[in-house]
Amino acid sequence: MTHSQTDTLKEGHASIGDVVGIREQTAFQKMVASQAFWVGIALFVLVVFMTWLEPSFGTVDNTTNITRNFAPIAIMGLGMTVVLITGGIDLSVGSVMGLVAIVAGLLLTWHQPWYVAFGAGLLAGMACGAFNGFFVAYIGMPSFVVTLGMLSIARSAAVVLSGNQMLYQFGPDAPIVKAIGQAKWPRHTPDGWVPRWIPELSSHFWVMVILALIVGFVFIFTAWARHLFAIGGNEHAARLTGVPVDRVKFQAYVFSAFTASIASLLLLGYSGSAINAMGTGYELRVIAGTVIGGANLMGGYGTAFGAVIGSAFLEVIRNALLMAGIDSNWQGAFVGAFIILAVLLGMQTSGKSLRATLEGMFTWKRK
Amino acid sequence: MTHSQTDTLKEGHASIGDVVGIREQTAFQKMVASQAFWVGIALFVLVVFMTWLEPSFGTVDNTTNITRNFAPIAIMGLGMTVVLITGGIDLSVGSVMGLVAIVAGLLLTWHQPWYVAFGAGLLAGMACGAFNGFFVAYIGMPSFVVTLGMLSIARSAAVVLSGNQMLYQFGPDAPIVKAIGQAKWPRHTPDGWVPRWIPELSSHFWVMVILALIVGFVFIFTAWARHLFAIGGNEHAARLTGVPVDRVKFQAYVFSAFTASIASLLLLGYSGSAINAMGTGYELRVIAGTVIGGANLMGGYGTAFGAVIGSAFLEVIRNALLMAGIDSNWQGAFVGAFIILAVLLGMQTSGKSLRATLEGMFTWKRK
Amino acid sequence: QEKYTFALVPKNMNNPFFDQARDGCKKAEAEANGAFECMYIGPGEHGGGEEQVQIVQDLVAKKVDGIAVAPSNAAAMAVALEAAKEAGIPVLTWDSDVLPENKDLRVAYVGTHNYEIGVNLAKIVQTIKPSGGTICIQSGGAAAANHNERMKGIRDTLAGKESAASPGDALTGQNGWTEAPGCPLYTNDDFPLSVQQFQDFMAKTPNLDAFVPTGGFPQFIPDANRAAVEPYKDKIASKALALVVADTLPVQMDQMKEGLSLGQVGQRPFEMGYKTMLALKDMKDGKPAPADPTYTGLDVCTPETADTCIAK
Amino acid sequence: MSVLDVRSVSKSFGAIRALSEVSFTVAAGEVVGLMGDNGAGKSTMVKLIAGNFPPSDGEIAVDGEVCHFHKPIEARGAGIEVVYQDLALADNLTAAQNVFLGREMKKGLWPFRVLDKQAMINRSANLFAELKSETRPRDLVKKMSGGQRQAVAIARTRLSNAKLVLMDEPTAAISVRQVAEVLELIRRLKSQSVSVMLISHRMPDVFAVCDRIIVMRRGSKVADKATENTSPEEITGLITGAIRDA
Amino acid sequence: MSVLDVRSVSKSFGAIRALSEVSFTVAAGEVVGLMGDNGAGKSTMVKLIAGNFPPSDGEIAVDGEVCHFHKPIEARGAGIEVVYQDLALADNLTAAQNVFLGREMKKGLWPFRVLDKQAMINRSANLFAELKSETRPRDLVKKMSGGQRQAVAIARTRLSNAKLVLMDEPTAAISVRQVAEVLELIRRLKSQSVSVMLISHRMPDVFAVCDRIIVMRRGSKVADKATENTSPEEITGLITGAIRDA
Ligand SMILES: Nc1ncnc2c1ncn2[C@@H]1O[C@H](COP(=O)(O)OP(=O)(O)OP(=O)(O)O)[C@@H](O)[C@H]1O
Ligand SMILES: Nc1ncnc2c1ncn2[C@@H]1O[C@H](COP(=O)(O)OP(=O)(O)OP(=O)(O)O)[C@@H](O)[C@H]1O
Ligand SMILES: O[C@@H]1[C@@H](O)[C@H](O)OC[C@H]1O
Ligand SMILES: [Mg+2]
Ligand SMILES: [Mg+2]
Repeated sequence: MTHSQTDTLKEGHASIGDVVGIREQTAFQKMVASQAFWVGIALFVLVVFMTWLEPSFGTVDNTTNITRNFAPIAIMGLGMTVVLITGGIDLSVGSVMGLVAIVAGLLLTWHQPWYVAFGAGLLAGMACGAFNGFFVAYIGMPSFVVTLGMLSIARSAAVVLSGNQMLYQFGPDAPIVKAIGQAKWPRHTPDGWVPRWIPELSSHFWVMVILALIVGFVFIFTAWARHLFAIGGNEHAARLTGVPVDRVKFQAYVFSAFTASIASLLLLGYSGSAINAMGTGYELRVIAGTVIGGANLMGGYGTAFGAVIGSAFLEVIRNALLMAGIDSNWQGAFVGAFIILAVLLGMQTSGKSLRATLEGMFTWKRK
Repeated sequence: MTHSQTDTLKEGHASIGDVVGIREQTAFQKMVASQAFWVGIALFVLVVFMTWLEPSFGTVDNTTNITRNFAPIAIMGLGMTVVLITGGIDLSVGSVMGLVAIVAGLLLTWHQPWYVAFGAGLLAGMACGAFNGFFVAYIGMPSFVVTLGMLSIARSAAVVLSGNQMLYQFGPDAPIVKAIGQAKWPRHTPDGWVPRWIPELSSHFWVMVILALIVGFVFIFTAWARHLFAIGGNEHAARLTGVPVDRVKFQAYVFSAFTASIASLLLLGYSGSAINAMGTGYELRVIAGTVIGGANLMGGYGTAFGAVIGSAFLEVIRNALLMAGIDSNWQGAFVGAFIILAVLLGMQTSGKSLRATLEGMFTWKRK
Repeated sequence: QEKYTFALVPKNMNNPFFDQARDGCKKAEAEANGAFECMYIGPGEHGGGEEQVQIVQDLVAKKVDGIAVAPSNAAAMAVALEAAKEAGIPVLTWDSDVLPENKDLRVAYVGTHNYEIGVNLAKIVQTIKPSGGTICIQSGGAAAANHNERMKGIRDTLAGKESAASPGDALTGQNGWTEAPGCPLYTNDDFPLSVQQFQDFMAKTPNLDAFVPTGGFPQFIPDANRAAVEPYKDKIASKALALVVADTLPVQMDQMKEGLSLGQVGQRPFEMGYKTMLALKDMKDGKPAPADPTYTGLDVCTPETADTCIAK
Repeated sequence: MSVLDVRSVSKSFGAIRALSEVSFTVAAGEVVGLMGDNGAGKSTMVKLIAGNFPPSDGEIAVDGEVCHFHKPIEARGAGIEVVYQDLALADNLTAAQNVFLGREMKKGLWPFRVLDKQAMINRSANLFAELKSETRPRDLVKKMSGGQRQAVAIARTRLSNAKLVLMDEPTAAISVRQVAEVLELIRRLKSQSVSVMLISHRMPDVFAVCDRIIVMRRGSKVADKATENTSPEEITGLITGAIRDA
Repeated sequence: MSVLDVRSVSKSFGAIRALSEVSFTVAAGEVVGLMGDNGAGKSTMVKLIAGNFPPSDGEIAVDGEVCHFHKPIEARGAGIEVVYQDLALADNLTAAQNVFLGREMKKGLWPFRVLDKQAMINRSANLFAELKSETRPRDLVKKMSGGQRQAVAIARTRLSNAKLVLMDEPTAAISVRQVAEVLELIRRLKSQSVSVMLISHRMPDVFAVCDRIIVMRRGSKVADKATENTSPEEITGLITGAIRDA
């Protein structure tokens, strides 16, 4: 240990400076390496192919349809992504939708103004999220168990509150509710200003776009998001370095419930009715969308873009198969195969192609 | 570094020997610390309470019922546990059930002998498992994505094969199929030898018991299981130390499909019909059962006993609520609450009680 | 002449009931000698009905030539049907209808009078148990409008007085009829669960007077149902237990003949699929639209009439 | 008054008694070495002081006040910085992100108060350069070499003006050159009258910077000696148990 | 003939060139030290030799035969044992289970060939005792101290009769006493004409056991000298770059 200060002189910081500036990947390389990018490519190819194959696919009307149909799933996907990043899961989103719709629907049938009804719905939904968050974050229970419990509880609450009725006589504010759920923008001539060939996009879609932009911004620019990722990467380390782990996790579940509530209210407005079965089974679709978009169930990775693109991909496949007139019995097989293929495509960029994998299968293996 | 061999003389190995014999926990302490144990306690309390509350609950007939009803879920839970331990998930089990039932059912309606039909069903099911295993283990895809794809594919295959018909005219071997699915043992007097107060237990239950014993044995005594756990704990390390990671993972998915196939064939025999919708939504029930029994979705932990006890718990709650005459609208709320409570009870043993948690909530936190 | 595409949209595709409608649809297609194609498509599972609305929207975008739909969520379906109307696509409803205020969105309803199913189920129960007793109704889903209608039919008939809205007012002694605690039971279309519920329930209430599923669920897994009902066969034979079930699929009729039920009230899904297709074809050809509603009729069966009750 | 006062603290994990009745103090500006065989309880001691878990028995006082830290963040709030033996890094974040984890630099005004990424990268680069470590601030920690990871954990403690820095084997993975820098850093801290507790198995390093050396064996303190009054040989004997007590 | 022959091997990770054209050989029974600054590429070299990933360029020969190990298990099959820097332990298994991971001892006859747990526990206990490490074979690795974990990783290499043992900083976390044992172990291996490649930042250790020292800087080999022809000072200079080449 004969070291001394003079070393510094001999080589100086400059030489270390040379090194610290290096980036292992440029932003472009990172993008190309991401699964969402490749699923996006697959989606694009599918859209081009379908437009060529089936003229009714590429119409403005169908575009309006598709963009509206996947928006609620994508909106929930944004919330789910936040939860998945922390290493958790939220199985209750579908049931929360049902509860929110019933709470808002009840108030509407009692002739309350729409904002009161929507506010109450949001509150009910976020209360479910707070319940989940409390037991997961502060009590430390596994998220799968807590949100599975909530899946049952919220659905049951919806059934009880609705008295098993479909609610649809929405009182004076019914037109506003309907307008919220069915609004489109931009409007075609003559009502509006845009020509026929530009699709009218639903309020669902625009809400999704705005939420995705906000979530994307948050993910990139805020300390909160950095804490989310740190928790998913190494919860213990995050705790030791002073990240408010419990609070952040709690907020993640509340946010997930919030997005489920928004989706529910949009669908409520769109369908003009509240049914306690709304959202049944959506949890799997939402998780599927986000995972196809590249979110990691083990935590630590996920993007807003991925949540949107994954949901869009699922919906476009469904729509495309119908448009192509594929026998309905076979559609499930195609959907399944496409899901696997899209993700497989995305994987080829992690440095290893399918061919190489097959070649090396019984010899060399990726990590 | 003036060390030398002579140290050994000064203190000898004996002093180190003192230390290496220490066990941090006895087998009993380990058991008491396990979630499955506490869920078992909760189950026991529930059973005692219900028997007291509602005489019809504790009857031999109801025991026969309950033990049969949860057995298929528990059987699949054993396979799921194996997959969960490796850190994976198998969403396709419900669909695999449907496919297996249809394949076996078709052959039966074509008047094939029962063993041919069952064999073909098993093969079809395990082919699905092999598909899952191949893409997860050898290609390295996320298990969620692959098995989600298979969920779609297998269901679609079942629908196509069945031609969307319910199959129930089972040809000459129908009685054997039925006997397999509906057999009971031991039989009461007069047919059998045991007195009335001993419940007759279904073939489903006995298959579950045998499988659980085998899986339990494998978990404790074989290198294969040790490799499963190592993969779930640190897949990379397992690979580096020469564990045949890919092969073991592959086998895990095949085994999960195998248990789903067995459950399917039992239900086929029991119900006397093959419906392509069989098992719809079971994936969540199976995973719920195993997780309630203490398996860890993040991998590295799970027991055969836990899979059985968790499934039993879910079924007993369902049955008990019905027996207690709880309004069916409210039942979901109770089921959800009980799931959360049972797991909460199990957690109290990790050194921290709920009270302490609540007290320390905004101050000190469990890891 | 161009070939038409008509879509037949069921509530869900994993129920043998709807398979029959599909068969009817395919038969009509075959008989039309290539004049139109039957496109059978619906959501995999029932759920809240949003997915079904999406599918109808897709069909409108695809510009099919006619749609026959069995709405899960009647109110929500109105939105899609409005789009169909705008696009000039003729629509029929079958199996279940849209809300009364949206009747102008479809040409006609072709299907069962669901309330009547309930009425007929109840009538059979009443002949078996004239003085009333405890009853348990087993339904499909808490939000399923058709099942709720049937439940209302049962309740109203037994109570002898009409309730304001479906699923009707619970029976609490009207006309001697009481619903057992914990009932109605909801199967959520899970067939094994429906059998389990029956077993559990009978274990708890062995003296139950009537058990009435508003759909065929338990009988769709015949051997399981046999095993579950067998112990009560004597009670059924002696008319101590009025087990009366909706629907009359062949597998169900077999079970009634074996003495495992005292009555079946069936619909004619095959005819729904068949008739809607022919009606759409007629409308396209400029012939008059079918009457609204067009009831496809019910088959009311008891063990005595088992061989003759089903209209062919 | 001593910065840290550990008063007959014990800690058990099930049947394992990791610490029994350990007491010692650390004065302001004092550098104390904590040595002992593997499993002697050194890291457990650090985690107790840093509030990772509570002692089974005994109490810990900081600046004369008994503290019951319930969370690590509270210990940091009291001016205690820690380099954990397992480094406590989030593998999916970059070096710079890890350095600033839990105390990110921000710019702009609420609600548009966003991360000042460039500033954090620059500051981290400086810290690494100070340690003479060729660690790239934008690299994911997952992909870094052992020594680079350790540099991140050390750099982290430099962000605040701590009054006590606990370093659990901070030089285990780093190279000769950086070891010298870390020792230099410890001396610098001392000169700013920051107290340091250094855990290390490297005898020369401990003797180079510590004022006092505490030796632990199987959970008990067996010696607490001023560096000038002892020798590496004696300490080695104490660690191994060849010398029973001192 | 040399046991290991590394022939102008390079390895890149994206824009990072971790190794460029490195060549060297290790003869039977030779103990070679590999030194270098943090991030110099030492661990990458070990991982390449052990078959964790393939080189971007160049080839590696074992016993004169060019090897393309596609999996770590193949390298082990060829007689190469490794102590990884990150130890490669499964946290949810016990010490004994980790030691025998991938080569469990069994007893009984098929199909009742079951794990011989007691034998594995005993053998592990012996190995730990040999290393003078107070490591309890039945403890979960998750709950062990840093040095105890390292002992597990070292013990693992003792199970087979390797011809080449790669040790990536095997003494980083262990205490004085165990360091001596590990050095002793290396000498014993040498005497059985097993080759050892030792990576360490501890100059005295390297000088104590190595026949030859290879120095790497930023991915390139800058020196390869017999121990008797060099000095700690020279090696330090080579590592830091104060001495450009040798
Ligand atoms: N969470 C835990 N559960 C059970 N035992 C533990 C736990 N943490 C530490 N121990 C045990 O406590 C003892 C002391 O561990 P500690 O990590 O403090 O040792 P150390 O002195 O830091 O050793 P090293 O020099 O190897 O880092 C060890 O025997 C260890 O196995
Ligand atoms: N998987 C990887 N992806 C990208 N870069 C990597 C990867 N593994 C190593 N590197 C980089 O390669 C270089 C060499 O790393 P390596 O681990 O071989 O260093 P080392 O000599 O072992 O250092 P130390 O003494 O700190 O352990 C480092 O700059 C490291 O960041
Ligand atoms: O009317 C149908 C009913 O009979 C069946 O059981 O389920 C679907 C319903 O729509
Ligand atoms: Mg330590
Ligand atoms: Mg290294």
